[in-house]
Amino acid sequence: AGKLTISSPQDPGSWDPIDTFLVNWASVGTNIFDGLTYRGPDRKLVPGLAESWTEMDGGKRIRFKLRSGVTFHNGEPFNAAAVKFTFDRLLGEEGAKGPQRSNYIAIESVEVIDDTTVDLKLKAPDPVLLTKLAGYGAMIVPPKYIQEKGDAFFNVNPVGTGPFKFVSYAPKTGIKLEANPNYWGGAPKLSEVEYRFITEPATAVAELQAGRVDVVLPPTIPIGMVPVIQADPKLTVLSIPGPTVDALRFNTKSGITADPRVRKALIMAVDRAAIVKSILAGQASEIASFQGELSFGYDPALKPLPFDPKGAQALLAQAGVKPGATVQIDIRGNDATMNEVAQAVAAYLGAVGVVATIKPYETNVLLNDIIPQGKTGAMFQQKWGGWTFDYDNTAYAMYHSGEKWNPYEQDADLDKLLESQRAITDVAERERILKQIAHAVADKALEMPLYNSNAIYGVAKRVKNFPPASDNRPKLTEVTVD
Amino acid sequence: MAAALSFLRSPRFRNLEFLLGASLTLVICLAVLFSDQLFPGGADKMDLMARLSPPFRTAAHPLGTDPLGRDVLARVVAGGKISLLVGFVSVAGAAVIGVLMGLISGYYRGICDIVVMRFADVQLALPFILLAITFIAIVGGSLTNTIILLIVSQWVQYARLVRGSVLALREREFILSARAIGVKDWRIIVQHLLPNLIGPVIVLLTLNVANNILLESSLTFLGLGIDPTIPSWGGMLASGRTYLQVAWWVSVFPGLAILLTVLGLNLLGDWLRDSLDPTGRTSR
Amino acid sequence: MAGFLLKRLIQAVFVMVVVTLVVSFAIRLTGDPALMLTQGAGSITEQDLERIREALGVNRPFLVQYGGFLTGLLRFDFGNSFLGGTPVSRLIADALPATLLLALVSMAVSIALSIPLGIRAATARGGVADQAIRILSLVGLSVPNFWLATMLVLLFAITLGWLPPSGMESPSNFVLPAVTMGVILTATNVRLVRSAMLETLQSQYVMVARAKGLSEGKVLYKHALRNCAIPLITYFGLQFGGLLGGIVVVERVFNWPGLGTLAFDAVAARDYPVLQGVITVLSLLIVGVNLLVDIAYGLVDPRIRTS
Amino acid sequence: MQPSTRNAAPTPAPPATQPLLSVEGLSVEFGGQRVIDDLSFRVHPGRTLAIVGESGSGKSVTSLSVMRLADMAGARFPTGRILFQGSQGPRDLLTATQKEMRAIRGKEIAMIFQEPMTSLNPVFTIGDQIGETLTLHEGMGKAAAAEEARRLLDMVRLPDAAQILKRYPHQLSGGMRQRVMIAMALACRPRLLIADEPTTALDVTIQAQILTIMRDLQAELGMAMMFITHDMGVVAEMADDVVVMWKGRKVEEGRAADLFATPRQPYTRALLAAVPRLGSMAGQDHPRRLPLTVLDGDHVTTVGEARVQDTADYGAAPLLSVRDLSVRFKSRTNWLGCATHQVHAVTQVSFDIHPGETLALVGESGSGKSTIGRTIQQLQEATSGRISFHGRPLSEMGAADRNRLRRDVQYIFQDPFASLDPRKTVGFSIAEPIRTHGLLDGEREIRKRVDGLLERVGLTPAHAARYPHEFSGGQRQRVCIARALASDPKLIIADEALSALDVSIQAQVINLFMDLQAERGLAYLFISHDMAVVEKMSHRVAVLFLGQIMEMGSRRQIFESPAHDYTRRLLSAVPVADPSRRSRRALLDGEIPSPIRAVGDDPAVLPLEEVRPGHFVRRSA
Ligand SMILES: Nc1ncnc2c1ncn2[C@@H]1O[C@H](COP(=O)(O)OP(=O)(O)OP(=O)(O)O)[C@@H](O)[C@H]1O
Ligand SMILES: Nc1ncnc2c1ncn2[C@@H]1O[C@H](COP(=O)(O)OP(=O)(O)OP(=O)(O)O)[C@@H](O)[C@H]1O
Ligand SMILES: [Mg+2]
Ligand SMILES: [Mg+2]
Repeated sequence: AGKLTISSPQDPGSWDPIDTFLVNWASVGTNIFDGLTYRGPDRKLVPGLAESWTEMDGGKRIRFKLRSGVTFHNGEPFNAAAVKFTFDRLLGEEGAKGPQRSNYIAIESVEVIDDTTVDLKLKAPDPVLLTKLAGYGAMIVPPKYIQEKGDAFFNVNPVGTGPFKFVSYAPKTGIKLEANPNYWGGAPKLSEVEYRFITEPATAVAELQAGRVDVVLPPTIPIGMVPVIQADPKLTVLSIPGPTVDALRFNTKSGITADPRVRKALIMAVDRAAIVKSILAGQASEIASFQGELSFGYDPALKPLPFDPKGAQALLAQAGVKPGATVQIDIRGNDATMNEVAQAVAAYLGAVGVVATIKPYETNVLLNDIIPQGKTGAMFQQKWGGWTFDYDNTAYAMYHSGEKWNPYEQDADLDKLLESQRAITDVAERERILKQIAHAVADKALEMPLYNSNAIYGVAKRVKNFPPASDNRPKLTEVTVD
Repeated sequence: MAAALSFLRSPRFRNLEFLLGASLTLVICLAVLFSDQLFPGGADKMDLMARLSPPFRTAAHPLGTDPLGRDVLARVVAGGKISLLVGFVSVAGAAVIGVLMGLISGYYRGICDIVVMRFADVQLALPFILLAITFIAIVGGSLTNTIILLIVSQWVQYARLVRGSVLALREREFILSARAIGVKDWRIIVQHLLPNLIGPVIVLLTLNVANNILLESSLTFLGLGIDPTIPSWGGMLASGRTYLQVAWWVSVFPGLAILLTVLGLNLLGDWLRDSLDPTGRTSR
Repeated sequence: MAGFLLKRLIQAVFVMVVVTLVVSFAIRLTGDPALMLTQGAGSITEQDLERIREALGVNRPFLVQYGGFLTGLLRFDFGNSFLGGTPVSRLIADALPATLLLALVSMAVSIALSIPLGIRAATARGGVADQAIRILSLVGLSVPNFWLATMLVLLFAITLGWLPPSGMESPSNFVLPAVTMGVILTATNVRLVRSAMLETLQSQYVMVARAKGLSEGKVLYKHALRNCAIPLITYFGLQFGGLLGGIVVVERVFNWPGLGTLAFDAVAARDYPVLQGVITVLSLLIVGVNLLVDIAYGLVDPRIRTS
Repeated sequence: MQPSTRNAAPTPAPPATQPLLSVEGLSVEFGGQRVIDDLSFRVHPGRTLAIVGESGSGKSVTSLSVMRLADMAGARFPTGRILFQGSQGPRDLLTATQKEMRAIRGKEIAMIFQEPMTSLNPVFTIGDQIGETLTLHEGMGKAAAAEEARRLLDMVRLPDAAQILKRYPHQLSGGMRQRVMIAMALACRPRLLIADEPTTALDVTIQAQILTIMRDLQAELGMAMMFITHDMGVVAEMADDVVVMWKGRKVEEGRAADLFATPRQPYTRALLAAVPRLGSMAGQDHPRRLPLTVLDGDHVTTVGEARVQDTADYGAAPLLSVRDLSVRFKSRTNWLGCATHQVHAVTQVSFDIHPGETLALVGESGSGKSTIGRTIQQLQEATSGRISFHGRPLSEMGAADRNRLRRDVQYIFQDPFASLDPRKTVGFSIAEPIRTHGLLDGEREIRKRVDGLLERVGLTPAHAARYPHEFSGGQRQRVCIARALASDPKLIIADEALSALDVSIQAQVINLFMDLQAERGLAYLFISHDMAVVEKMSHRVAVLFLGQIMEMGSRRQIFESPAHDYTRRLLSAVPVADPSRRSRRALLDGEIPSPIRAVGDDPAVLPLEEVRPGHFVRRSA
């Protein structure tokens, strides 16, 4: 029993799983909906609405045995038809209007074998598909309800099979849920959950301090406020490595950074360990490739370039870069942490004679215009965090020629590597190739890897058993409050 | 205490006002102008090991350090450059355009008036912040763009103020008598209208300098600011906000700097308005 | 009267059309909502994007889209949010009262503060009270609103625990945002009241009122104040209009689900319909406030009413 | 119409009763500057004390000090007592607190101010404002107060009092407002009424009404009155006793009749000598320049010569001729912006002005005098009619010629303060016409010319660097005249150019005008409502009423044999500066009719008849 209040930074606007990509949808959605599979805080893939599954046809068909006796919150039974409806919808007309569809295009069709058995027929094997089924667009939705009430109604009155039932939603303010006593995984211990949308980090922390919010979800809490929460006897900080990585990528096409020696020099000029230690207050870990240690494809053997200003200067001299050369660092204007990090980077670069200026952009302009159009400065911030924790998701988008996020680099070898691992279902072989990619990228110094930041949860001590999920999707079934 | 109070009451306070305003403004301007000499390389010198050290402890960092271990005092002094630049240039630009528009629309009435006033209506219906995000999103955040934005969004204030004064003045007998003599319109505008309506404009000017320094900080607060390596009061204030509970000095000192500047400028502005008026009758 | 209203109506339509035209056009320069929606998706093809654009209706020529918006307006239909498809009218219906209330309460606080202070300063012109009030108002002018807001939250919500730091569930939620806005507005308003009052206090009828033997309170608050009303109402009206769209920052700090936040988020998300809707409503409101100001002129000043 | 003399006997001697108000040794200071010094006088019940003196002599400060309202303006009272016999017994008002004073103000001592247009609060109804005093001091309820207010309005002879109670000040004319003020002041039947220049801002006819009402009410209520004015004519009409003030001091006091008959102090004599008296020019064809009586130390001497001003050159072609001039203003508009009502400010006015001639335009406020002047000066478009200079119609002139006219015709406004740019030195203002028309090259030349002009109008070259506010009213008007002379004009339009000046200054400026006319053959269009001044100055006179000329003729014809009723009424309303000739006039009730008419409803224009050569009279309907 009891009520938990959670602060979430953004209102996704719609609770329909296929409408959005926002992680803040998932924080809530994971408690309303279930996927066929489930991935808990330990990132192990376990059965969800499917009790088991088998791969067939060399990975081109997956057969799911569904859990029986499960009903949606509105009483509608969960069965194979619901699964088919869900994916038909996702891949059909309705899904075409939204962004989720692209993640699941590997699915060719869904075939109902019997009421509790369903086959996903794939166009090609997709090694990450089972993970993707654990969240977002693959959440199973009630067919009758949607057909009867219509899509617009479903958007703001979601019904799923999850541990909590939807109660009410006030746009821009919050959403309220109540316990689903009939949950197939056992009734949740809480009776009510309220999510409040609080954009402003300081405000969320103030609410936490004032005791009006029990949990502040990442990525809200600014590093600077972590000590404030730690100092509060009623509060605690739960911090675990998350999927988010930050790097300053280089313009490898023009300017001084077209020269790999210069790129290496710039990386060596910056004491990333010191930045992680001081500005990020240890709430992050240094990275050598553009992925965190939880990522599939992470190679602990790959070490970051050492901090070596002397060496950097030597390299710069070798490359013919005169002191006073300038670089521009493009960052997201509203990213307070990166704001400081970039200033620190600029200061370090200044120490080796490279003058750095920082240009803050409105986030969406940077992401949708400046980077894709290749209009960045010599360096630009890239923040990335795939909830699937698979390096492929990052690497392909970052390094494959012609990808939106890769405006500069064209490397046939790298392209081949990236493509090759996609078709492989052999886990070990895939991992080997992914590591190879990471090494190749590090060799070419395509980016200055910075850090893998932690997911920081601010939690009131009255909350017990809170699972700080690294993917920001804590399932609240076991949580209790005093 | 009583003596001090009676001194405040005396008419000499007006001179005190000037002294105070002028010396404050002068000190601030000089400090800001010579910040490079005062703190050679100081504003940017980073020391991550000494981050967030509190004020009044060491001579090296009398006002403490910021999250990157930079000297707050040096940054406050250097930060004045951008803040004052933004404040003054934007205000000057807006005032020049606005006064001109106001004069034309108020004096000639007719179609000029209609056009300018409808512009003003539209401008007033466009909330500043929305204008700001859209504008910055399109053209990007930079010093020049911030200034242009402020000018675009503020000239209307001056235009309205001036137009109102012109409408009142143009029926006054000394304007009529200039017209009766056959003085050309532009001379009437420049020699008679302008000097007589400049008082309130100066007051608005000095108030807006403060306002614009603050707006710059609001823009930074909303993530629409300029290069954060260039220190500015507004930027420091906005970025120091998350540290209020652990390191108040990061945002309090730039705030104080703004306060002193605003005080100095307004005292000076009020005095200037009064001294520009030979009759000495304007209400203070 | 009919002529006056007609003129106002034409003016309102003009302002609304120009403002929405400018905003709709400008927002489309800032980026593609399809890109926004698919941010974070692994690999998105141009086809995917085109499908989404098609669904959102943003692949048509600008003027066609704008025309659609205008025809929708005639049916009081602002379209649906790109983010989740909620009808814009519903979003506005939720946010508008929040903003209106906050703006009204803030204005009320500011008026309640600035009128007595301004009058005090004017009557004590040049004296200690006057100087103190003037300096205080300058202090108020140099404090950024978000900073003041944060300080107030720290003091009253966290340290003292008297008031909620954010949200809008109960009347107590109004206190901090209204005081923040009120104080900031008061800084300017006090000066305004003071100078309007100084002018009025010179008038002969104030002397006459005193000569009747009326108390100072009656002289100032009944006879003088009412006569300052015109410039004050004009200014307060303008200020109110500015407030409606301008309290984004305060709304953000206090997590106030108002129009400012709605518009701000809409720009950030390139949610064209929401932004267009908000701007339309805002411009109508501002024109409406101006109209109210004109009507108020007549109420306070019979010279305008009867001519 | 023969003025009937009221009890021509001298005013009764002051009764042996106790004075109601006795001011003893009063001094008033503003920020260390003494503006009233050792002033003493008494006001007896039932009698009227007039305080006269030039502008700035401290009359208003005295009255405000009695009310203790001067405190609010920052006055301090270093010495003196103000003893008042109130209903609670005698007391020294200077020692009373403001709270105590509030019980006296409006109740026992009431005050009427100079400006009827600004004395009433524009946002409250007349009823509210009168009722306020009654509820405050008499504790009346709303209804009772309204009823009493209605009675008070009847008392000041305002017709349709019940209606007026519901009106707002701007809906009343100046005369009506001043009557409302009187009603308000008398609401609680005060023992003492202080009237600070209550009629200065009003037309003569309205002034006559107000003065009569005040005099009658004083007799009716038996109250004492302190009447402040600078107009000796009004003093003669109203006062039993007189105090003459000069620079904050009392110069002379005495009974009105005695003072006028045998002024003892030189200052008083100089003052009286400067007062223009209507009828003083009877029997003369031309205006006369008279010597000035001035105070020279302790003596009065006369300076300047007397000269007949026969400068008008009727032989020459008219300098200016105006034919059938009409000017209308939009007054009310319908929703399309088309006029539905018009102000018929000027209707079919025709006259000529010859070189060296002074044509006076007289008439009450709103009769269209200024509009005619402004139209001639091209500050205003004529609706119809023709204005020609030297026989050339304005409408046929090009821009350059029209601009040249702005050199030949100069305008002097009523308020010398308002017509000088407060932010420019007077040197700049005087040089402005020279620069504008490029009359001289070189700063030195201009400078010399400005100096010469300043000297010509009786100022010194050093004055050129000063700002308008650093001059007295008379000096400022001289500056305006210097400015008008700067471009060597042929015609000067003087719009109430003397109205704002004290009589002594007025006399000097009149002489200046006449001297300039004699020197340069200047023609004047002299706009004024002051009949006595007009009589002194002008060759010919045109009487204007509601935008039409009622009567026009030579000065002598108009003043000695007025043929139109309206002219006669105007003349009889002028107060005569002689207590022995107090007139009991037929009270002119009613207001000046409004010049606003619906579009299409044009006023009837009856023909002018020439009753004698050069004497035209509008036929009455
Ligand atoms: N509030 C004030 N502060 C300073 N000086 C004042 C103030 N009021 C009046 N004075 C000065 O006191 C003197 C007398 O002024 P007062 O108004 O009594 O003159 P007055 O005789 O009424 O003149 P007028 O005929 O123009 O009304 C003037 O020199 C004036 O400048
Ligand atoms: N610009 C204007 N618009 C509308 N009406 C006007 C305008 N100027 C003057 N009038 C009206 O025209 C009439 C004549 O005004 P004018 O100023 O000529 O009178 P006047 O005889 O000079 O009066 P006063 O002695 O008060 O100066 C008045 O009823 C006035 O209200
Ligand atoms: Mg006076
Ligand atoms: Mg006039």
